[in-house]
Amino acid sequence: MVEATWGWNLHKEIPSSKDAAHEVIEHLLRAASDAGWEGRDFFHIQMAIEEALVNAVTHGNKESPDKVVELEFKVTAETVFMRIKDQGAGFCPDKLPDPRDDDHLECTNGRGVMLIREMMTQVQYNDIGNEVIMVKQRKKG
Amino acid sequence: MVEATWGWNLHKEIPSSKDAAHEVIEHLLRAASDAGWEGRDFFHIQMAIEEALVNAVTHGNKESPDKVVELEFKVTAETVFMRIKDQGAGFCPDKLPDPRDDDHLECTNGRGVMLIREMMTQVQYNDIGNEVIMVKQRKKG
Amino acid sequence: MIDRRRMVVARIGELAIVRFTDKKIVDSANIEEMGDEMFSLVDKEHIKHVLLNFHGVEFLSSAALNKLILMDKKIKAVGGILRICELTEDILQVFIITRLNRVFDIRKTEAEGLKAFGASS
Amino acid sequence: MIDRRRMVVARIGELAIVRFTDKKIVDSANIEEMGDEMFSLVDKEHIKHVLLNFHGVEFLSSAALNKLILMDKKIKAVGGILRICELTEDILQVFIITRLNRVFDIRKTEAEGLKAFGASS
Ligand SMILES: Nc1ncnc2c1ncn2[C@@H]1O[C@H](COP(=O)(O)OP(=O)(O)O)[C@@H](O)[C@H]1O
Ligand SMILES: Nc1ncnc2c1ncn2[C@@H]1O[C@H](COP(=O)(O)OP(=O)(O)O)[C@@H](O)[C@H]1O
Repeated sequence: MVEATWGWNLHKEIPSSKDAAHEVIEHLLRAASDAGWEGRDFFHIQMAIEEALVNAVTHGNKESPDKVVELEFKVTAETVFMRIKDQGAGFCPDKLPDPRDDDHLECTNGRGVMLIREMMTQVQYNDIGNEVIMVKQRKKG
Repeated sequence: MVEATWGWNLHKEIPSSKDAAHEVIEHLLRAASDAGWEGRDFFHIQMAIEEALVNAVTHGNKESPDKVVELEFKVTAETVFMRIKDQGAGFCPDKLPDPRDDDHLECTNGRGVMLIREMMTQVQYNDIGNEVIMVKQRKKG
Repeated sequence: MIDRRRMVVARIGELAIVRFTDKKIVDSANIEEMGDEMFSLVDKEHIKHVLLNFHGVEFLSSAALNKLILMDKKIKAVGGILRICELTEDILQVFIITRLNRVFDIRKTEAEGLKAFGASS
Repeated sequence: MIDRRRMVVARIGELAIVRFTDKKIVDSANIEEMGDEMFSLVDKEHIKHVLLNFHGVEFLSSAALNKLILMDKKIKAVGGILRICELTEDILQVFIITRLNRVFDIRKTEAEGLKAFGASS
């Protein structure tokens, strides 16, 4: 059974606050660390979850007390799977300006989604843009 | 004296909430209406102040209770001047993707700044992007 | 009966005709309610087609446009059609400036909107 | 004495050396405080040049990068220079991925940073 290979799972809803986000991020990171993730890969997981969850809470749910963020995490020694869904209006992740363009270098926003894409093995937004699935696969060798 | 031509002035700070924003918008619109603004020009003023002030409160100050938005309005029969400054990190208004591009048409964000630009006679952001000056000049004739 | 505060809904089978209660639809607490009430037509009440009648709405901001786009996506996802009618001249101009008149099927009157659905009131 | 919670500052005339107290600089309440404390060096304490020493900082998110860019603009506006030192390998990689290594003058050690300012500790 494929399911049996997933070591640590979490599926829950959290309120739309940065504090709640950072609390659950700590749980995830502890689980990842327990599963043997470290070094740059660990750093990348931390960056991706930080950026995606803060986006869900702020841009998506606009920190509304009436909205929740749905989370699904699965952690093994080989793979970290993170699904984050907010109740906001979404956005167009493919249409963002590239923050690495010379003209954008000094912009004070717009790097989160790019960093997620650079640091994860696989990133998939849904049609509307209010859900993202991020997967980090351990490098072979 | 040039100053004497300004009929209604307001210079104040408001808290970073949408409610406070909409309250002051009502004041401005009443003053504009009293000064004889109506029809499409009035609609355009309403759109510009709504978009700019909501941006200042949400994107700029992120609705922080510790931050304020500084407002300066000057209304005469000929001109409406609006200056809005938030205490956020700013952004790059010239680098936004054009929401009118075919690929962006169904995006659920990113139309506010474009609408302001289309509807005002003059729009000027400061270097950092946390202050905007918008002017509407009555059409001649 | 469903308790709605931001809109009044008339149902004809799978078609809903929606009228808004606010004169201004802007980015305030109300707009979330407006969005939620609109989306629940599709998500919970199994409505497939919607005619939004903006009679009496004098102003809307980009936040309202975003809700309409999301509604359009929801309706398309269930194979339905969203139509819009009774826009003021000023609001119609907003749809033209944003080119959203290419996304939405905009009709002048409710009767014309209904006719496009093959229904009548 | 100025009460600072997110950083420790050593002053050498118009130059300030800043060390951060948090191991992680992320988009939380602390980051606003961090930004405000950093900006007040320029806005209120008439510091012109700043060396940010990231010793002990293990993680920072894009929200922190945004604060650094704003700080850089503030310092440039008063004719000063911002330099950065003691980044971990992982954080340095973030500067490289974002190409912000082209915006900031990044030095390996505090001594090298100070030397670039023509100062020594
Ligand atoms: N979950 C989300 N819901 C709605 N909009 C989002 C979401 N995530 C990102 N965005 C949009 O994408 C833009 C870019 O996001 P990002 O790259 O993280 O940079 P930043 O958050 O600094 O603006 C945001 O400004 C926002 O408009
Ligand atoms: N005052 C501001 N401070 C910081 N960022 C802003 C401000 N105003 C606008 N922005 C940025 O510009 C983007 C585009 O704004 P806008 O065109 O109004 O569309 P929307 O608000 O729907 O995203 C916003 O997503 C935000 O990242």
